[in-house]
Amino acid sequence: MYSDIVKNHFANPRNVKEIPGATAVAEADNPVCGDIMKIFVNVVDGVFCDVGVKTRGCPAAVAAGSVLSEMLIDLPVAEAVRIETRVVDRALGGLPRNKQHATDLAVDALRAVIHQFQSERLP
Amino acid sequence: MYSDIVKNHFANPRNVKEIPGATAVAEADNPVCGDIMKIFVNVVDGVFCDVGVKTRGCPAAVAAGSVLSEMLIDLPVAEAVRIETRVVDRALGGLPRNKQHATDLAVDALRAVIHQFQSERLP
Amino acid sequence: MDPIIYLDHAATTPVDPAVRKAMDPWFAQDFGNPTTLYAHGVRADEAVEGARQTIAHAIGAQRPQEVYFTAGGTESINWALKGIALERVRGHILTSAIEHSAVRETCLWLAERGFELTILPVAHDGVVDPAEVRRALRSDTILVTLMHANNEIGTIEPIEEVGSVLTDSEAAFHVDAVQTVAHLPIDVQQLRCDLLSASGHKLYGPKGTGFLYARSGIRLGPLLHGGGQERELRSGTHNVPGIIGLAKALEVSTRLLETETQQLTALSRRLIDGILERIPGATLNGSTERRLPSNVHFTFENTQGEALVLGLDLAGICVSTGSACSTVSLEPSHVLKAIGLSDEQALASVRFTLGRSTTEEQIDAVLEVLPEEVNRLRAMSPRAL
Amino acid sequence: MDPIIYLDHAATTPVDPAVRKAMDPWFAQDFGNPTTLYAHGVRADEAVEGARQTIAHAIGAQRPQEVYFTAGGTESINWALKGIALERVRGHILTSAIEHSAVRETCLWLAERGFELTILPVAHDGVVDPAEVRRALRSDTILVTLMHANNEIGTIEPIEEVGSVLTDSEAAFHVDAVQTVAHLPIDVQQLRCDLLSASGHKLYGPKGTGFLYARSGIRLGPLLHGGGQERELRSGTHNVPGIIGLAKALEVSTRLLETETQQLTALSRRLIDGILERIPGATLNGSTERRLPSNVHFTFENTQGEALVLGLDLAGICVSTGSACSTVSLEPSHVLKAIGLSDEQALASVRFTLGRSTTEEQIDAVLEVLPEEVNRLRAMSPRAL
Ligand SMILES: Cc1ncc(COP(=O)(O)O)c(C=O)c1O
Ligand SMILES: Cc1ncc(COP(=O)(O)O)c(C=O)c1O
Repeated sequence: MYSDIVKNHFANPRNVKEIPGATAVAEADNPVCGDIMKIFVNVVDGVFCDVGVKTRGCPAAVAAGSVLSEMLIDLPVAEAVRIETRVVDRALGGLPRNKQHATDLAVDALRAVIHQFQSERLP
Repeated sequence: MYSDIVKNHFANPRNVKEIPGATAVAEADNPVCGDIMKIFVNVVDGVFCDVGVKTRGCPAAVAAGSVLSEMLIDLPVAEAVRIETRVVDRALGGLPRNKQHATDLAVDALRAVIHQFQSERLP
Repeated sequence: MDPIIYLDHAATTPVDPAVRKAMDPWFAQDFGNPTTLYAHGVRADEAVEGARQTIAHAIGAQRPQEVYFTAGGTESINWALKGIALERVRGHILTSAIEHSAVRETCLWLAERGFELTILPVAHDGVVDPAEVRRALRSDTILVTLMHANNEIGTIEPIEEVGSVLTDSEAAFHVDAVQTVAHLPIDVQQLRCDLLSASGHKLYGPKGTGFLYARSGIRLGPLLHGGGQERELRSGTHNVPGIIGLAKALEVSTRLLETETQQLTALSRRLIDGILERIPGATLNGSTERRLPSNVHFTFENTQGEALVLGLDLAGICVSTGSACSTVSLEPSHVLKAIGLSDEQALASVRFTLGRSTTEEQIDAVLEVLPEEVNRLRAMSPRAL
Repeated sequence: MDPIIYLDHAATTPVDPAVRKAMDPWFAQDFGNPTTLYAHGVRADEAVEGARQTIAHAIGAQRPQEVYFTAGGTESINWALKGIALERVRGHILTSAIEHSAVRETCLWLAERGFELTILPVAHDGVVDPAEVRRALRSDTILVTLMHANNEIGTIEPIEEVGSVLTDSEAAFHVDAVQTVAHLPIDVQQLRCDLLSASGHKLYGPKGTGFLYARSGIRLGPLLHGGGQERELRSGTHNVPGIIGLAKALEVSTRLLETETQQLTALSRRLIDGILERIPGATLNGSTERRLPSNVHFTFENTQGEALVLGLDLAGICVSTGSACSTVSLEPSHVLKAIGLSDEQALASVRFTLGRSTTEEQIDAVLEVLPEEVNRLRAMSPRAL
């Protein structure tokens, strides 16, 4: 059912941590299945230099958060804006059809944290 | 499905013959399944001294005719009148539920031949 | 095993050794429920999906998802017919006079529940005329259901031609292919059908298995409601060993199809010719050209079918009479009456259906025993031939 | 076989070795169709009737003819409910909020088709109150359907008491006993039910088998129309090996029932106590007294069920979440919601169902791995316990 990549990320999720005093923090949730994902980012010179992800959710959600965190590190925020669900899905080796909500959750959390970061910078 | 007695009578039916110049001859048929049975009897002093049965029908019908013919030989006509379907059924070791029409056929043929014999004797 | 001569393959077939072997690990080893999340169940799920692909491929389905697993031909047929009809609430249904009772009784049940039913006659050889289908078709016809080949007399129906007649109709076209899947080449695109039913035990697969092909997009309700297996259309825990066995059986049969067709054609020819040569008052029923290679069906005048069956059985030969699927009824077969036989003729008929293990020696043995048995019965009969 | 720890016996069970052995000769050797006339088929017929007697005896049926063979629990249930309802055209149906989806979806389908449906609530422990049944009963109630024990939380329902409530009612009483036949003593006279459904693969029998008990005299229409097998009520060629296997499985289970109940009670007690001792924020769902000996069902706060299932799977432990019969749906189980769990709690729940091969060592292994996995997930969660 799950690809080996998903299982690997689920068993050993990357960057599971809170970042005290992070540049931005945001959370997203899926009201249908109750999954929640919280992303912490430190941004330096417009680049994600540190990322933490905490997830409570199904294995696909955990894996999506984990693989997203790997993608983000060292990525300019301007490029992260372009990350869509199918990018995350591809990075996971494909999710089962009824698990697309997991990549939705990760991308929602990403958008939220970018929004948070950008609104903080506004005057 | 069929008792060994039925199979034995079907495989080796007794008294399959026509009796030329028989005292009485009669036929019965089952309009539903098309089986027919013809009985020939010679009666001497009110006793069946020879019986012939010809049947076209299912194994149960063939066996019923055969076992009936055995019962009849040396039996007084007055006693044969009392032969009912369950007597034939018992002699066959019991027929399957949907095969009762076979004993009906045999008893119909018997009644017909007795009737034939009796009406011949009338003035 | 008794050294019996089994000539009743249209009633059921033995499970092929390769099929048994394929089923084996799924009973007690990889016994997981395919809808579970853990690897043990996922393995079963993958095997089930593999089986679906095998079957889809064998019948020319466009996608594996068009194949749904059931517990047999009767379930597939009931599902197809009721799933189409009850979903549409009202309408007209078209079928033939020689359908298997699974189709016939389901249609009659639907007729009781307000659907209108037309039962088309067939010719003496059992063939349905596509022109008759065209004439009977109505604007409110929701369903046309015909068999691919008849289980009693072996007549192969002009399904493709009927499919063409139906191309502009809204009616769903269901084909009862229980007697033909694995026995004739099957391509659902060529047949132009929307639904097709098959049964595992008629093709050397396990009893209690079957499938329904349903073209994507067709509006079909479920017959079995519940856990939502088979894409919400056929609930119930998957019979994993059965499904694996069914697919393997179809795979094996597809591989053997050509050779087997040749063998069966020759063997049934031998049986037919032998009977005609040796037994007076014997008439072959059904069609000479449009006939299943395995089917031989005769009326032996002035005999009785069941008596012949038992007579041959006592000699170790298994054949059948009537619809072969039910011994409950005494009445003559509706199929034989539909092709014009009298009750008497219908009741004096016997079906021989050859199969994978049938040999020339067996046919010759039958040709020894059968004439004797026919003669024996005729000698017992109060009628002359 | 992998050295897995299988704790999902409520989803399905492996086929017992004695069952396999009993099925063996019926695949390719004595493969005859039981409705045929020759000895080869008669042998199969006799075996099928023997199986019917075994089952009738095991459940306290008055006559073997009250037992009908089906292809599984879902079919038995669909048949019972539709066979009662469609035969009566209109009326009121009474069921509970925690039924298996086979009952639930069938009732909802009937409700769409004009039948009136009352769904009774249950208490926090999942028990239906017989007094509620009495209150909900109407003069036009045609059917009451309740499960004997719940497949998720293992609650055993007061069927006998409901049966008493119904003695003066015209309503047919159907019991979904899929989780209890062979696992609890079953006596249809004591339960006072008219219909009872069971499934083979839940009791170490083959998948794709089941039976329906229907008290003589009950007015029940067929679900599968066709050849008229099973006394005109369930058509389709008999799955002979499956039927033999089902009966054998019930025979074996009945013999083992007492010992097994003791073992399972002790083992599930050990698992429950161990979890409560080692894992904070863990709540046992269901009833403490009225509980299947094999069932352990917990909510682990601030975790996610499917993640626990996969986490345990990676450690070789098979457990399940949700209804375990369908992974299709994302929604929280209707059963857990009916006993008052929030969506969040429902989605943080896991079911362990023990079985014949479960050992103390396995339970202890679970008690090692499970707390670690719960902790791991909690450490990943953005919420505190
Ligand atoms: C043409 C045809 N349709 C349907 C069926 C029913 O199949 P099953 O008995 O496997 O359910 C049969 C066999 O009995 C058949 O020959
Ligand atoms: C209580 C209950 N009823 C019905 C069913 C359906 O049985 P099956 O899947 O064998 O058709 C199940 C099992 O899934 C069950 O647990």
